[in-house]
Amino acid sequence: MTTSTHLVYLIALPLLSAALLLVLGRIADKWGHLLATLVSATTFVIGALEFFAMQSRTGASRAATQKIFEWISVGAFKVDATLLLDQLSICFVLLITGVGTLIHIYSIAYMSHDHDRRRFFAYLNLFIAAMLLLVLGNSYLNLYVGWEGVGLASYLLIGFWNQKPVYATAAKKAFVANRVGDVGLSLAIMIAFAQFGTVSFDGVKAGAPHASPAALTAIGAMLLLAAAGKSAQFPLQSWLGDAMAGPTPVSALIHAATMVTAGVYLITRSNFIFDASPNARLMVVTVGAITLLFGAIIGTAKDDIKKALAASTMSQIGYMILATGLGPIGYAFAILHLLTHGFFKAGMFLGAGSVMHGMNDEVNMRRYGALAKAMPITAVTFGLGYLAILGVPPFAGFYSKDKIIETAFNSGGTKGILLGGATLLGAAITAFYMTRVIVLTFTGSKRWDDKAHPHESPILMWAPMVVLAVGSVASGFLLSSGSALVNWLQPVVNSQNVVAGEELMKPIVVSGLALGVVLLGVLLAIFKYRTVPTSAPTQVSVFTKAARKDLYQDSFNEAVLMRPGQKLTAGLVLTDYKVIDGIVRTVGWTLGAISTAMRKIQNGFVRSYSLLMLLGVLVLVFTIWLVTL
Amino acid sequence: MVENPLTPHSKDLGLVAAEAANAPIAEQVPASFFKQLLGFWVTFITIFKKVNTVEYPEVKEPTAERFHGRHQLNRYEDGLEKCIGCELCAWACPADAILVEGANNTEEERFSPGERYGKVYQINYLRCVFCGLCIEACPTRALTMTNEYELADDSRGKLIFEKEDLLAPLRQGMLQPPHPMAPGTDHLDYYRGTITGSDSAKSAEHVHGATDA
Amino acid sequence: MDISNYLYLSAILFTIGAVGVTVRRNAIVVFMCVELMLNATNLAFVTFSRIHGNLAGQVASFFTMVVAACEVVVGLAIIVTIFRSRRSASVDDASLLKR
Amino acid sequence: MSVEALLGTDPGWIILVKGLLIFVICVVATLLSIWGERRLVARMQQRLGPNRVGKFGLLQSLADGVKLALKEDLIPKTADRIVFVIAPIISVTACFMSFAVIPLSGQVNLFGHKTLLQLTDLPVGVLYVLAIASVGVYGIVLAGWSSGSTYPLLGGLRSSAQVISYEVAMGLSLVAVFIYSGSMSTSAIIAAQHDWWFCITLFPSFVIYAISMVGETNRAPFDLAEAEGELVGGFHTEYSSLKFALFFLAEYVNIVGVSSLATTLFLGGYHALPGLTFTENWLGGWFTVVWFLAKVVMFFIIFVWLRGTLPRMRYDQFMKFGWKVLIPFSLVWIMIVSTLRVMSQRHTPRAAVFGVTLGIILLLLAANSLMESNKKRRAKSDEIGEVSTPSFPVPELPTKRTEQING
Amino acid sequence: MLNLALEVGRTQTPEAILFWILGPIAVLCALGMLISAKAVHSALLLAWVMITLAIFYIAQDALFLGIVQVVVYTGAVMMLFLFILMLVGVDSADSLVETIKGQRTTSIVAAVGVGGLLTSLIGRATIGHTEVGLALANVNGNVQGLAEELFTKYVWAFEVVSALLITAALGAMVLAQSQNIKSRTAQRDRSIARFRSGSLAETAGLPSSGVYARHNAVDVPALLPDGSAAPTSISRTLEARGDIIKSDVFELEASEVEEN
Repeated sequence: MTTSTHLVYLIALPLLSAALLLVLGRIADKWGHLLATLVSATTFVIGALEFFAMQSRTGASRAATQKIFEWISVGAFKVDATLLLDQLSICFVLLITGVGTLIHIYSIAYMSHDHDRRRFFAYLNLFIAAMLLLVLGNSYLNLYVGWEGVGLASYLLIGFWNQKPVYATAAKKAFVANRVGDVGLSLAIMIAFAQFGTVSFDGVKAGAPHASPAALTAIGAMLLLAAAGKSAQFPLQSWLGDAMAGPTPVSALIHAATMVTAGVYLITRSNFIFDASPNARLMVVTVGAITLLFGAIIGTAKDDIKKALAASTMSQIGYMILATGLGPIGYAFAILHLLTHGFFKAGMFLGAGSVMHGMNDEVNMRRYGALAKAMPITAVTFGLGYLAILGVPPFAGFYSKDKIIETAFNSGGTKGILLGGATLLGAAITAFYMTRVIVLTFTGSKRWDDKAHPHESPILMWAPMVVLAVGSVASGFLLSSGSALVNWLQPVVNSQNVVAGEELMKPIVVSGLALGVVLLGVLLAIFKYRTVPTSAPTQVSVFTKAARKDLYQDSFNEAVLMRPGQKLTAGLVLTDYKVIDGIVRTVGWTLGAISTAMRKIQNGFVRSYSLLMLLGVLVLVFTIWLVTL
Repeated sequence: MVENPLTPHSKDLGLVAAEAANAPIAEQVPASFFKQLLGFWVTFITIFKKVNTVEYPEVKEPTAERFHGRHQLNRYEDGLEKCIGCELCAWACPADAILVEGANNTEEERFSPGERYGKVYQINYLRCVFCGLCIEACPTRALTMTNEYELADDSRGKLIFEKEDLLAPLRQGMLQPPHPMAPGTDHLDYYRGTITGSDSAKSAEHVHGATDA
Repeated sequence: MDISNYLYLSAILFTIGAVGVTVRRNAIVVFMCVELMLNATNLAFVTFSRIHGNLAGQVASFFTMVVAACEVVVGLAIIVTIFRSRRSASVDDASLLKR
Repeated sequence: MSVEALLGTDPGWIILVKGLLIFVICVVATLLSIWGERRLVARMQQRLGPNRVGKFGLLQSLADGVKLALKEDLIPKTADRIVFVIAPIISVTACFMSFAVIPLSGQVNLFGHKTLLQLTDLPVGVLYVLAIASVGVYGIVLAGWSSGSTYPLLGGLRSSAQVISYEVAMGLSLVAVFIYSGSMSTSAIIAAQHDWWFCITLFPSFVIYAISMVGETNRAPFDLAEAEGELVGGFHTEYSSLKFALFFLAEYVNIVGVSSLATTLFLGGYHALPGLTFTENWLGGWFTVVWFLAKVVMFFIIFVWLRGTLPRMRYDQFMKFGWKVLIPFSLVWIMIVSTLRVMSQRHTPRAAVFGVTLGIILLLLAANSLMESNKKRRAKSDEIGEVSTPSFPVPELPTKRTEQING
Repeated sequence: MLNLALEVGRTQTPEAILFWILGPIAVLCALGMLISAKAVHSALLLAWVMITLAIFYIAQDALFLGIVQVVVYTGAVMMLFLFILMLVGVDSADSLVETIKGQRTTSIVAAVGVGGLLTSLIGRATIGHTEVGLALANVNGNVQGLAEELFTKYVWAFEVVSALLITAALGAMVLAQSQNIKSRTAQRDRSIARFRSGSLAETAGLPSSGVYARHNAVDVPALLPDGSAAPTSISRTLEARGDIIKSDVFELEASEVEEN
């Protein structure tokens, strides 16, 4: 373990910058965005330097820690605010700061007409700080602080245009859904503390093998709940679609590339818990499989380009969660997919933002069409991302997604077939809805109003897109060639400690199968969307209707959670009013009567009050006198 | 534009050359810090300069010619007083420092040439402001001022000067009044200044001396 | 000499201060009595410090002084403000709270 | 021999003798300094000054003192009699007390007893001087209040506000000395100046102390408490006879006091000028007193020089100067000093020290230029813009110099 | 006296002498503070009590605290009291007649009760009659010892207290200066404002009544150089009272202006 002194800057700089921008107010309007971008870039540079430093070290000394201060010291319970930069965190640090910086740059142009641009950048920096704290904390409690911090930043950014009530509601929805997950995390921390007497990763890791299976399952379930809340997994997935109310860079950074992957990080970080508890793993894969299909199905029916991408994100994270549930090798593939997904999904979101920018903030894809000519760069970068998410070789998605499908098939028995089938089906649907997005947006006939004048975005916007597109082309190959990432993460997640299970299918077969279903999906989509009506057809099948309504997730929430909750509340209110208030009122009336009598003491003279105090002291001293007699 | 009637014409007011007139007003700013420190040099170098002090009781510098000092009641050349008791000086006095009481001359007791003389003449030097208005008011030049300035004393009473304190001393050829006018003259001759202190005074002195004896 | 004599003195001074706070009407004198009480406790602190042979008592007394200074500054500012509006420094005149 | 060893063995009678000696020195110094001041200011104004009583007028102050003592002692009817009497006593007592910790000489032989000419050496000596000075303010405040009339009250308030304000700056200027000497005891501070006097190494502190000691003693140009044009005599307007003489005495002893403190803290105390250290052994060590007195006299001459040169400041300017210039400046200086001190104690490389120093200088320059540009901007905003001429004739605006030749 | 106090800290009997001289005086002064009608006298007596306490501190080996006591309490706090007493002008004698019924008796009884109980408690206490002494704690010097405690163990409290001090200073300033936040408009400001008003007509100030007019009574408006009346030249008080004649009567005819 190496001791570093620079880690704190990763968090302190953006936090300071955020505070500065918020405190200075309008003074900082002119240069606030530049400062924020600079800070973000600086953190990236620090991250990169740390990465190189880490590469130059070997073995156990690769991980670096820095103790900032003694945070909590209650009796035997001690928590230090310590930062831990190991092989896992550095992936996240680079992703967060790298993509974050690109999106900062993108936002300079994207938000240039907004009055509150400075505030926006302050929130972005706040988010960067919180997210870095999340991935750098070396105990669950530290992680929890970052966890809440990103929740706050996400809330602030989704509701950035809170003058519109719908957006404000969306922000609230995200916040509440996240709170449910947070309760899960805090419960997990409490159980862990009760079980192991410590909340640091090391401590829990050391204690995990000796803990009772029930406790481990409970912790795992609670961690999964937390992950589901933050990563929009079933059953807490409903907020992500609404979160698209925020500015598009936010969607790209927080709701595609970084924050929503925090759940994956949490599970990966807690690998020692899940490794020790098969039940928890089963829950994880179940949730992952459900969500990946759920998101994909929703994605097929969305006309709003951002919501379609959001559904896709949900589905892709489903893949990752599924992967984490598959055991040690799965963690590495999950992280691999997370990184590649970070590139291509962020790129596509930025592309969507660019399209919206050119189309006067129109989000309905049915009003796009034939934009490839008008915005060639956007179209090309978006297309590269598209190829990546489809898993076409040699683009990034191929390396990551196919590995997951393969591992799912290989997990053995009926479970393996079920999971593999789900992932394959997911891949097919993914191909369908992504092709639908491409077709609706960039090809076909133009369907936009004459008022719209689609044009290519400024360089500040397309440059990040290009960078991300390059990432979505190359990252998969780079990270997986020679199992680079798997080896890199080995010390953290034991990814090579795989018990060689029976191989259900050869990798090449899996790849072929996957490519086949993908081709099927693509062709289906192209065939179905030869012509596109500008308004969505109403005479559609039950399935389409269900998909349009997000598979009734909100209705489900309403029926299962909200209505009974309201009933309960009403009942409680009635009880409160009649019974409790009745008692209280009686007490109050009695007290009032007594007070009226005692009011004469309250004569407004300070001296009388001080005399009463003196008498009180007299009584006190007298009591002591009696006691010590 | 019509010429502003209230603008002063430079010619009328004797303004300096047009150049100076057109120069902008310099801003009133304090001098630089180091320039201000020059003041310390001034006081320091003054220590070594010659002292202006006159060490008074030992050294007495003559006053200016027209210095307003103590008053003096003058006499004619033969010793008769010039004061005629008209009280004009007292009236002129802004500080009300002068008290005059006139009285008639008689042939037996004559102090001044004319009809009246100043019987009581007091100047209160606690009040006198040495303005000299009394001198201007005096019709006979009886009251003038000397250059004497050492008037300090240790009681209030001593600072009210009586007639005998104020009267000019008898010079050569003067005779202490009362004595008659020079023979063959009247007060107009005295007024015109034709009287000299020669014979008549001598004779009068002689007479006086004889009576004294 | 019995060192607890200092403690007796402290108790007596404290008592006098307490009487002053309750009896005097002039707000400034009331404040001074509060200061006397604080000083009495300080004396006790210093004596305790000597009894126990460590400096914690002196440190406490040091902090008391600072806090007393703060209290006086704010208190006197309040008195001045009250005096400006009511032309009186009597604590009995500032009895608006009773209504 | 160490200071404790020298002072600790003093028998009671030696302490008494020393106390008496200090008292005598203070009173004689007062008499002489009044005479000296009058003579010197007179020379600055091309006059002679008192030269009648005694040789060169040396006994003039004594004569004045006797005259004052013999004058009628008046107590105004509205005065608070007890406080009126106590006030001058407090003033005088306080100013003498601060001499207890000031070392007047090195090791000397006093009636066959080896000792220092210092009454006592406290570990918090300088703080003690400040404490006594703050008690001395009571004399002024109470004198002003108890006179029962307006001018003294205002004068008393003014001068005590002044003394308190400048005490802050003074205390702050001393902090740098404490930091560098590592002690608050006067003898240790003198010892710490063995290599370099603090007036060189801590020059800014010295300047601040020198300014605030003038403010502290109510002397010209800071003698606003007795601004004759505004307040008649200030806090002592109603005082006469011996009580007035006591205030007079207190003022001059105070001047000597702050001067000796300055000597002790910044000019190496009783030590000789560098290069002349052999003189410290002359007269069995008693020659150090001469050095000490020479330095004090030098300070006193500066006092007089200031009085002879500078006009009295306006009260608000004066307070502004104290609070908005001296105190912030000393705070910044203390920060710098402590930074450098910590660096030197931790043996920071020379380059780093230079770098920090350079940075500080750059920062100061930047602040200065900022202030300058701000001033310029304000001056610009003060300019009067275009004004329209009304329909009726008005005189021209005086934008040009028009010099009128008289007669 | 200081020296004496230092001396007695080390021996027993002189400390007792010091205590039995100064202690009763302090109590008497405190009582005097309680009963003196003039607030200034109270303040002075209290100041003396505080100085006495400072001497006791020094006698008890708390040298630094003793000096600080003088600086802070006597020098700053009591001086502040005196200032306020004099500035506010409540320096006249207070009436000592009790207005609240039973207040005085009750409080004296209660306070004496508290004092008596405390005394009794101290008398019964098992610790406190012997001392460990500060010789060991002060071995590096009292100031150094205190500094070490303050800047290591109590550094957090120290910082908090410093924040409190700043807050208190700010609070006091806000309370006392709230009326004077804006600088008063001085003559200079008014002059600049006049020139900035945009018209030279205002620059010279208001004309006085009767200037250039046919009459010089106060209720007759001044005439401007073009012959028109200037209503602003008449005092607003007169206007309010209605003691004013119609001003256009006094205006010059155009022909008259020509002649002039």
